[in-house]
Amino acid sequence: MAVLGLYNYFVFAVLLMIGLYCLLARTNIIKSIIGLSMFQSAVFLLYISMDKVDGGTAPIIQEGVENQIFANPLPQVLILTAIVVGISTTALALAVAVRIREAYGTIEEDKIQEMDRKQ
Amino acid sequence: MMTIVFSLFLLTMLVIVAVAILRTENLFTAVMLSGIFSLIMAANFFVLDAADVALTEAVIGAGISTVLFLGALALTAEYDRSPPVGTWVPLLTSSALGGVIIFATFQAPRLGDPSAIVHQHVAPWYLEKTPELIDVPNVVTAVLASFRGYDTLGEVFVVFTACIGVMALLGRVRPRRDSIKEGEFKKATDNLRHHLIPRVVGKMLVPFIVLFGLYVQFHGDFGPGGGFQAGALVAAGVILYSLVEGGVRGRELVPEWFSSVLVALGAFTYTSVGVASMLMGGRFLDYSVLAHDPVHGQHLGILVIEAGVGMTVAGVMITIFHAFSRRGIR
Amino acid sequence: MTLYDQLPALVVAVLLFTAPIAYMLRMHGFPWAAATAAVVTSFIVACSLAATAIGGETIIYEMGGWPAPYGIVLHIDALSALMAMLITGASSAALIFGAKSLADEVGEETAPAFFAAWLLCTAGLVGMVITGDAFNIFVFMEISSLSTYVLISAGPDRRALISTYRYIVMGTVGATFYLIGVGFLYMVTGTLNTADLGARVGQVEDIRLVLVAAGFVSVGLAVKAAVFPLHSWMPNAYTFAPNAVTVFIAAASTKVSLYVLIRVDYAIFQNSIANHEVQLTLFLVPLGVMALFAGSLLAIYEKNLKRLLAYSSVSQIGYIALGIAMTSVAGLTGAIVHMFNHGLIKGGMFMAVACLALRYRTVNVANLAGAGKAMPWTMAAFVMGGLGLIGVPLTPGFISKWYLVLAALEKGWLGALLVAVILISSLLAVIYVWKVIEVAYFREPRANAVPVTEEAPMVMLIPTWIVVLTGIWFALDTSVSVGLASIAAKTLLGVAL
Amino acid sequence: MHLLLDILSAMLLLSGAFFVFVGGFGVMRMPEFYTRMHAASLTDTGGAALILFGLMLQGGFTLIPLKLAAIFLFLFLTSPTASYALANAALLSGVKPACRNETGKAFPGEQPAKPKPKRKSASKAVKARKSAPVKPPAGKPAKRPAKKPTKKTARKKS
Amino acid sequence: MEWIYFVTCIAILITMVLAVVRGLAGPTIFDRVLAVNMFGTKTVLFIAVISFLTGRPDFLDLALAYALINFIGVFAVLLFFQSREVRRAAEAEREAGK
Repeated sequence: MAVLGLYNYFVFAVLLMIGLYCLLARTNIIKSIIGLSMFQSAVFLLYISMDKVDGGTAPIIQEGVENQIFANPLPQVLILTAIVVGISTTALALAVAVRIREAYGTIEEDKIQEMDRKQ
Repeated sequence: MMTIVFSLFLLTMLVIVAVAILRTENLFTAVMLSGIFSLIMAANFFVLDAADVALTEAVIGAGISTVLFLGALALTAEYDRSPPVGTWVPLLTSSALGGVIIFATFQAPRLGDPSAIVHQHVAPWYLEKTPELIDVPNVVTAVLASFRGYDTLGEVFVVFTACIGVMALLGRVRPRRDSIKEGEFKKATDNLRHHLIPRVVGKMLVPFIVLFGLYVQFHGDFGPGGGFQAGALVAAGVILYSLVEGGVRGRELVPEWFSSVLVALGAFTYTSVGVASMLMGGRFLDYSVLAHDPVHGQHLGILVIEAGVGMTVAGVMITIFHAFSRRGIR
Repeated sequence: MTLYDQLPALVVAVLLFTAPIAYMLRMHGFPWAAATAAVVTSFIVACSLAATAIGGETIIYEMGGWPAPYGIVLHIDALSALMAMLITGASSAALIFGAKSLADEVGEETAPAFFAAWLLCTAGLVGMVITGDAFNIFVFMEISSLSTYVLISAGPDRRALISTYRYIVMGTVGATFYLIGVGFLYMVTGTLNTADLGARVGQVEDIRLVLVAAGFVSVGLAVKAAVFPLHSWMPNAYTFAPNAVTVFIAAASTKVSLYVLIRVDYAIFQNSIANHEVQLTLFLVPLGVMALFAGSLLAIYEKNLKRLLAYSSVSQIGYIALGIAMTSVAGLTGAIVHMFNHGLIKGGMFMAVACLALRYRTVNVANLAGAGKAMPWTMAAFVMGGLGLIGVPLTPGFISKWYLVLAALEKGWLGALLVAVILISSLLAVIYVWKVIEVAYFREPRANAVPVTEEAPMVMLIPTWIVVLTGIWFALDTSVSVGLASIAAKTLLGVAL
Repeated sequence: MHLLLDILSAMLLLSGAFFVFVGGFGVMRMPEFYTRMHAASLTDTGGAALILFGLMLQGGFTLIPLKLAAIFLFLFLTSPTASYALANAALLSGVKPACRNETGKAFPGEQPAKPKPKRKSASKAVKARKSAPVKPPAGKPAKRPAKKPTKKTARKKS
Repeated sequence: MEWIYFVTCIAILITMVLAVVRGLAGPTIFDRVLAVNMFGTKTVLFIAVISFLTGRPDFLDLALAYALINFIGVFAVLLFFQSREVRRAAEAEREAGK
């Protein structure tokens, strides 16, 4: 039963592995950007699985729920920031990918390397 | 017990979808599956009592990023023709990374264990002091806007930089393309005008989506919501209109200069609130000096900066979408 | 709250305040003027902060009025003041110098976006340096890296795009590693304030998580700081970026990640993991030594002048890493002062290269033949910088190498080995500097090359020579740079001032 | 009164759950795209309606049933539109509704919906539409995809 | 009422799993789009029932946001297909023209 409590962290580790593998093994630029965004959203899972308290609810203190146990608000604030950082990096990377497609005509990194070497 | 059952279900699905994203050849399928990935992640956050984060992950992860990826795919290629690179090195490094983490997390506190240190030190102070100092029901918004307001200021400028970057990269297109003539408009195919039913339903729903976005913006203190989610929702409404009516009409609805002004104005508002609190004798971003009574000052401060964040995020998402959709295939 | 107490917040607030303004008002030349004004004001504020910090006093500024572990706190001591001065100084020098060379590389259309990104890059770097909150470092690290990607991708050559893409991938992986490290630290201590982390991490009983957190943070920052094996993004990024951008990021951006490594390692991990110094030395010394040799060797066989200087930066970062790894007052002082001095030297040399590129339209070493006669002032500045790299006395490089050697000698026979390594790599530096000098002064310009007659414009030469002369001034009067560095080293190691 | 509400909403919820499950099961078991689409879209709206009404009964007289009604209205509008638009897009890009009659053989002239021929048939469909690349020919009943061809043709044959 | 919500949640979760399986296995791309659309609607229902199960019914505006985002995703896919068809037609014309 104890290991079940750690299941979130194992999934976090597996998602990191998949994200990193996608980054290293695939040379297509768009596929690497998807891998990068998966790599980042794995970290969100690590932070949010820290904030859960048994029997707790979301930390919104309304009239009906004053004395309930509340989840920890701090990791949620950090992850709100990290999600927007993730989407900003993805948007910028996609813009660069579009410009690369126009400049090189392809989005496969190995073909681009050959073009650069010839130049 | 109940959360463990649900999160078990959802997390296994998450891993399966992640492996599927890795293996598919067709980029379009990968984008679709990453949409599912974000939805499962958001559902998981909801099960783990993080309502605000679930809303943000859904709106930004499943909504905006899928639209951006599709916009980029339309401009680049659709198949991942990467030759099979030697899989030993990446496999080794990633499994080493995974092994290190699994090795470390055996000593991590169990899921939901109330005696974990994380719930002992800083969190109880926030939960206790928010009703007293800031008197806002949603503690997450209070911490995001006031206790750690400097983080969110940095956050707004990260989004601002992304907008600047996309404008610098995909900036001005030759004006000839924009002044589209009626004949060419018929042929322009970046809209769904000839689909009658989607067009009517889509245009009918746009005002409700924008209204819902504003509701989330001003409801941010009382329920899950806030500047980021509201900005993304409003942008989603405008994007829906541009999808249905086509890029040209979309840019008439929200012209390009207007969304840039929105972006700059939002970031400027946030910083000027900080400078105003400095001028009024408090520290940078200290809202309690803004009004006669500290709690009112906090309410005023949080309201204004959430509006600033909402404006910036909405302006950024609209500008980025227009930058992608206006970029014809060269 | 007098203006004097508000200074710590002002140094970042001024930059963040002008960025949207520079982006919105698109009249001709306004974005550049707004950016320069903001960065120069921020430089003046940073100098006044350094003036207070030189007295050995640490300024704590609570953001938003909330007390330490609950709100975010700015923590400015000698080390942050020195780095803030370096960043804002390099940025203002590069901006004033780059007015002309940026005008022709960055079109009128993308100028507002470009200069707003420049302001945000400076704000991000300075924000990282003065904040006292671990997660806040990540947020400002993202601001500075995103805006650096924008600045680099503005380069005229199409290869700037592919190098920006590679930098994005490696930079984001590095930043995410840092985030994972902070996540584990938060899981074990429950707080994010660096000072509070340092205090609480000692009482943690299961140190496995803290070890892994230290590993992640160090590797993440090593990627961002382009320490040897993880540096592959840096040479292309420096080569294809616009010249003025290279001046700025070469002088400041990689050193900030090393600053964060010092801050996190010495303030948090030293007092929790028992023999962390040994782990730090085992991690950094081999990397530093490899960086020294590989950087210099790659620089010797490099044809492109900018990539040559980039490889020499890799080897100079190896010096800083060696200094950090020695965990002694002299070693840390040497590392910190070399961060400052190397910023000055590399800034000056890249400015000289930008002047050459403006006139010769190329940075290939081969066809810069005869530049010594055609552009005497620029080449003289380049030679002064080269001497600084080698560590000739009377140049800033000598000061830092002096302290590194002093620290190495304290370490007994292992130290002697390090001294030998430092001397050999200085010799290698002589080779690649001499290679450029030999081409510039002793080779006749090729017949078919376009004859370059006039010198670089005055508006570019003056800032170059200002930077070179400040370098020499800091070599002679080391009260400021070494003063701040030794105070910082003592406070970090807990030695009485 | 409260018990009655409970029983009613329990019934609604369970039938809604059953509908949703049947939808999922149908999507797995159906042989071909259009039949899957049929299974998914019907149960989407039906199952959602039942579950949301079941929850509304539980909400009492606060703001909650209003929110649930808003969700239901929204799903009621968008889900069929999305299914229609998807089927239309599939038909336009050449996915042929390939179904078997009782004898198990494919209809004459119908190819089974293998992805490979789709590309060829896609360009054929495109050439067929070349005259009006954007505006679908008014005459062709592109509006409703072929519904349940097996029963109709079987009756005509017998 | 507690276990009725629980049973409904399990049913929705199973349908989600089936939708994901169809999403992964689906031969044509449209099956995958269908799976995403179906998955989105199921998440809306899942959130609605879970908020009743945990006794915090005021989180329903999350469910509304999900439904809205799902709708926009399908439209983006539609537009992508259309531009793909036009691009194919343009390439076909260019080859025919050559």
